[in-house]
Amino acid sequence: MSSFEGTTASGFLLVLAIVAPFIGVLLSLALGGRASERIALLLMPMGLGIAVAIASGVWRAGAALLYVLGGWKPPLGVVLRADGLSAVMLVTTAIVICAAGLFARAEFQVPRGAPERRAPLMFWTLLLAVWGALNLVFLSSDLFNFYVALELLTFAAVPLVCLSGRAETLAAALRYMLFALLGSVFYLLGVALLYGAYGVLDVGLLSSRIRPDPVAWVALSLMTTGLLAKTALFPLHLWLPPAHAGAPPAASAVLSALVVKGAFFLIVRLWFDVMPGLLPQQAAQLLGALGAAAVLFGSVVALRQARLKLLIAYSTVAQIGYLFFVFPLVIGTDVAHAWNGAAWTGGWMQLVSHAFAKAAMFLAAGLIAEAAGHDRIAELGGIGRALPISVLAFALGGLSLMGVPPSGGFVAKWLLLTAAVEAGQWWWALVMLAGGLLAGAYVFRVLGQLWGDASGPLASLTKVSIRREAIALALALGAVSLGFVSLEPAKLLQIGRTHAAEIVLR
Amino acid sequence: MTLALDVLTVVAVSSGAFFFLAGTVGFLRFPDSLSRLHALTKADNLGLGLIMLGLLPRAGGVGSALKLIAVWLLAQVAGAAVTQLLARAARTAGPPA
Amino acid sequence: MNGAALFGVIAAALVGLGLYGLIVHPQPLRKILSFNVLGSGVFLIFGVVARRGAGAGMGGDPVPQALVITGIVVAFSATALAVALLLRLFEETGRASLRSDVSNANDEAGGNS
Amino acid sequence: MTDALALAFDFGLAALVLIVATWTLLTRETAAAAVGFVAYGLLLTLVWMRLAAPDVALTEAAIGSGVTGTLLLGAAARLRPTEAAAEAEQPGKAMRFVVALLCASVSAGIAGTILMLPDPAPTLAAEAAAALPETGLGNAVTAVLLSFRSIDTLLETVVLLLALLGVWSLAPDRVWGGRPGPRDGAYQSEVLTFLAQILAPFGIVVAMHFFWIGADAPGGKFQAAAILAAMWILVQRAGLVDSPPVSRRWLRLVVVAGPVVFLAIGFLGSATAGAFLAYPEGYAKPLIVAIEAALLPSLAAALALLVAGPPARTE
Repeated sequence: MSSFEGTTASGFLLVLAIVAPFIGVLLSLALGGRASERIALLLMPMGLGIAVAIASGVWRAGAALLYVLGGWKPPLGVVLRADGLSAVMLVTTAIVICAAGLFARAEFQVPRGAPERRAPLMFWTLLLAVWGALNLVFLSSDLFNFYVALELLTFAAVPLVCLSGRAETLAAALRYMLFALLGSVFYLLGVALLYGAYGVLDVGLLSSRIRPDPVAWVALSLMTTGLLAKTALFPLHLWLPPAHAGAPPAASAVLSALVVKGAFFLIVRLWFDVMPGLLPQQAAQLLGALGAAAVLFGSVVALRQARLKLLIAYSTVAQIGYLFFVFPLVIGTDVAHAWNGAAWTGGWMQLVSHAFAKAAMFLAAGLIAEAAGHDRIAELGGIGRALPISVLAFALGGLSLMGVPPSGGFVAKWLLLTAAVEAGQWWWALVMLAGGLLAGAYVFRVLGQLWGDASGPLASLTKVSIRREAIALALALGAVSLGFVSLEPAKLLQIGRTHAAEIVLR
Repeated sequence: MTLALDVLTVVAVSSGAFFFLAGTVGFLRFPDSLSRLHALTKADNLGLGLIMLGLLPRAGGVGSALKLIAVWLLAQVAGAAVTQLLARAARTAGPPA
Repeated sequence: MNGAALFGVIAAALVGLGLYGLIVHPQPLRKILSFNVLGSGVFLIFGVVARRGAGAGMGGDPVPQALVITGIVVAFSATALAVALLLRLFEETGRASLRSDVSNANDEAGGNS
Repeated sequence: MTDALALAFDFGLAALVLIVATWTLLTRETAAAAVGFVAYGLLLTLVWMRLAAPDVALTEAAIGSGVTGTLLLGAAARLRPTEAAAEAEQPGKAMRFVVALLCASVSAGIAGTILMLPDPAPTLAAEAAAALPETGLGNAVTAVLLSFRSIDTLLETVVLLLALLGVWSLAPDRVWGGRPGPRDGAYQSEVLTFLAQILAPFGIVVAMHFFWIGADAPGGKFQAAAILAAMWILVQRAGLVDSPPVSRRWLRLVVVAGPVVFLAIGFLGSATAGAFLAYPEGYAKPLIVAIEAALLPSLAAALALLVAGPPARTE
């Protein structure tokens, strides 16, 4: 057996982060019934603990954690690698999943002695599957293993969309499935070409061998196109709003806050890890332009939505757009400051704060819809008086999306704005300001209605538990409080990037 | 001896291929489902048998030869059964438009 | 031109054919079928890459060949899930179309679960 | 075969593949297209043989063409009433032309890229050959799947299970826990029964053969599982047995047993061989065979259940 010096101390945590949720999936399927909820609730604190342990391991080591699977090093084998980005994503994911899980208990509880029901079994099992798949995306460093992770994510996410079985959610799920499949097959096509040209699949090995030749360009363009479809960047966003709006609230929160970011994370891996510094400015500008179009288009369409959940879903389309400003701005900055610059930190701050804010908003919207029996904005007048906590959670999440201080969204957008001005790419700054105004418009349009006068009798509202409202509020407060923390922990984002930075400098 | 076996292979495989060709032509040219099935099954069974026969001397061992014979038998059984089913379906559905 | 290069060109053509079917066919089942053709084209590219890497007494590089086996199983799983979704959609609505559901989602009583 | 003859054969095969693929995509009726797809899959099997990949050829024939074909044919039959309505949605000629142009340029770009790949090609064949003795296996593809990159295979079995969960999740609530597929004997006919009775035992023997030789020769659990699944589908369609209700505990255990054993042996590796999914020295082959043996029934059941579809009737 080959030597193991590649594996770092506490590297086994990486294996656990991936395998634990899938063990949960297997047990949940085997035992069924009440067990599925218990297994999920048991794994939630464990998974959170593992994520935090990995993050603190990365922080203390100041370097990436590695685990060589099966003792076979690349190129033949596969390694798991946790750098600062992985750590941030793991913790964010764990928090959102735990919140969504606790929130969903009311909807997917199985009473003692009752026969197994379909929806709870599926929800708990698939929630764990989404978690495992996301952790694999964040921890793998092998191009084909990424493909398997993407497929796991698709197969776990699609059934969540149509858990209710209503016809329109089935159509949405099918369309999501087709987009996702097309996306992964394009990604796989790129993998085939890269392997054909360089004979390795490991990200680290590939980055040391890859050259800016036509094969690499074609492969990376194909892979990026596929991943853009999965992350729903304009104009490949068509599948997202009906899919995210039709799922149960807890599932919508996970899909919108986390799942679409899995594909974005891989695009970052491709352009900043596999081929660091070689993204041409024109291509980066194109990605940024698509992001800008997404910001404007998503916000305008969100403004016109009649239903609350669709509005939130379109806002996801817009907020994903901001993430793509990272490409032109990081490429545009002075290479020595690529990883500690405002653009890099701002981009990840946007991702994390949007995850919390969007999850909070979907959960709050779920409670509002549950109480009112529908989510037609025009008929929700005055519901703010019946559900003050939920509406507050929605409002705080909305403030973060708008980028109003103090909030994580504000810090994120401020950093991106600064980076745009510094880089002399003022046009992104204009788009961001416009996007902020539009977000303000759609958030206040809803809030004006919810806090306004009652359009109908409020007595007919179904009661919702304060505990669930508190979960939504806690997530929203999380998004806001990101605006108060110092940027010191943001140094985590630089860990494990030295290798990449050297190549940028070359 | 080898020459004789080579000749057997060439002759048997060629005539097997010819029957396949004939069956396919029949399939394409005959007017309705039942006669098309008739053309296919007869010619293909014979064609496959002949090809199997031609390949037997080249099997290079009893095991491989048995496998060849098994392939032929399986194709016979499956072909016959599927043709039955198809014919029945064609008769209930009536002639195609 | 050798065999591997020839099948490489064929694989590229299959990718284009599958993509065309996926975009043009309105029936979801035809889209699923086209996706399978597209996928098989991608797998063939792996096969060509493997064949080009023949050596060390092997007819092809075993790594991409193994990846294809994984890929075929995944593609089958995807087909099964997509077909099941489609059949359920058909049972619910009597239609098998992706069109006009956007307006549906907007118009239908905005009920939540 | 001489080189020229081989190339001529390849050209013929390639042309046939393209013709059948085009026909499959363009033909009017979906059922006909599904039949075309099966034929296309069989031709691909030959291509895989020509690319010296017999393991893939077997997988393609069994799963890519066979089981997928069954699925598509069944769906096409069910969806026949929707054909006419769907055809009206076909985009116009100009649009199709634009799309065709786009796809042709994608193809041309990819083909050009493939022809530009470096010569001599980079390969891991030498590394795999050097590491092969450590696994005790004779088939390098099996070594990649179950030793070098076993994480992919482990997770792929989870993919299959998730697909199954996804399919089951589509059951209407009132029949949850029930049996998949149409009622007993919906397809019954004495011919089919006869075929099932003859073919099933034979198929099981063939599957076991493929499974057993997989460690050293082309074959393995996926191919064997697909044949077993096919036999199960045949026997069930013939009405000889009914598909089991999905709430049955034994069924759930059969489905998860394979991945569970795989994981357990993986953790055994981290305890005894220094890494998750590593095998203790000298025990690689028996452990790999154990994993494959555990996976075989799980995979076969998952494949058959995926074809059977979501629960459709109560017990």
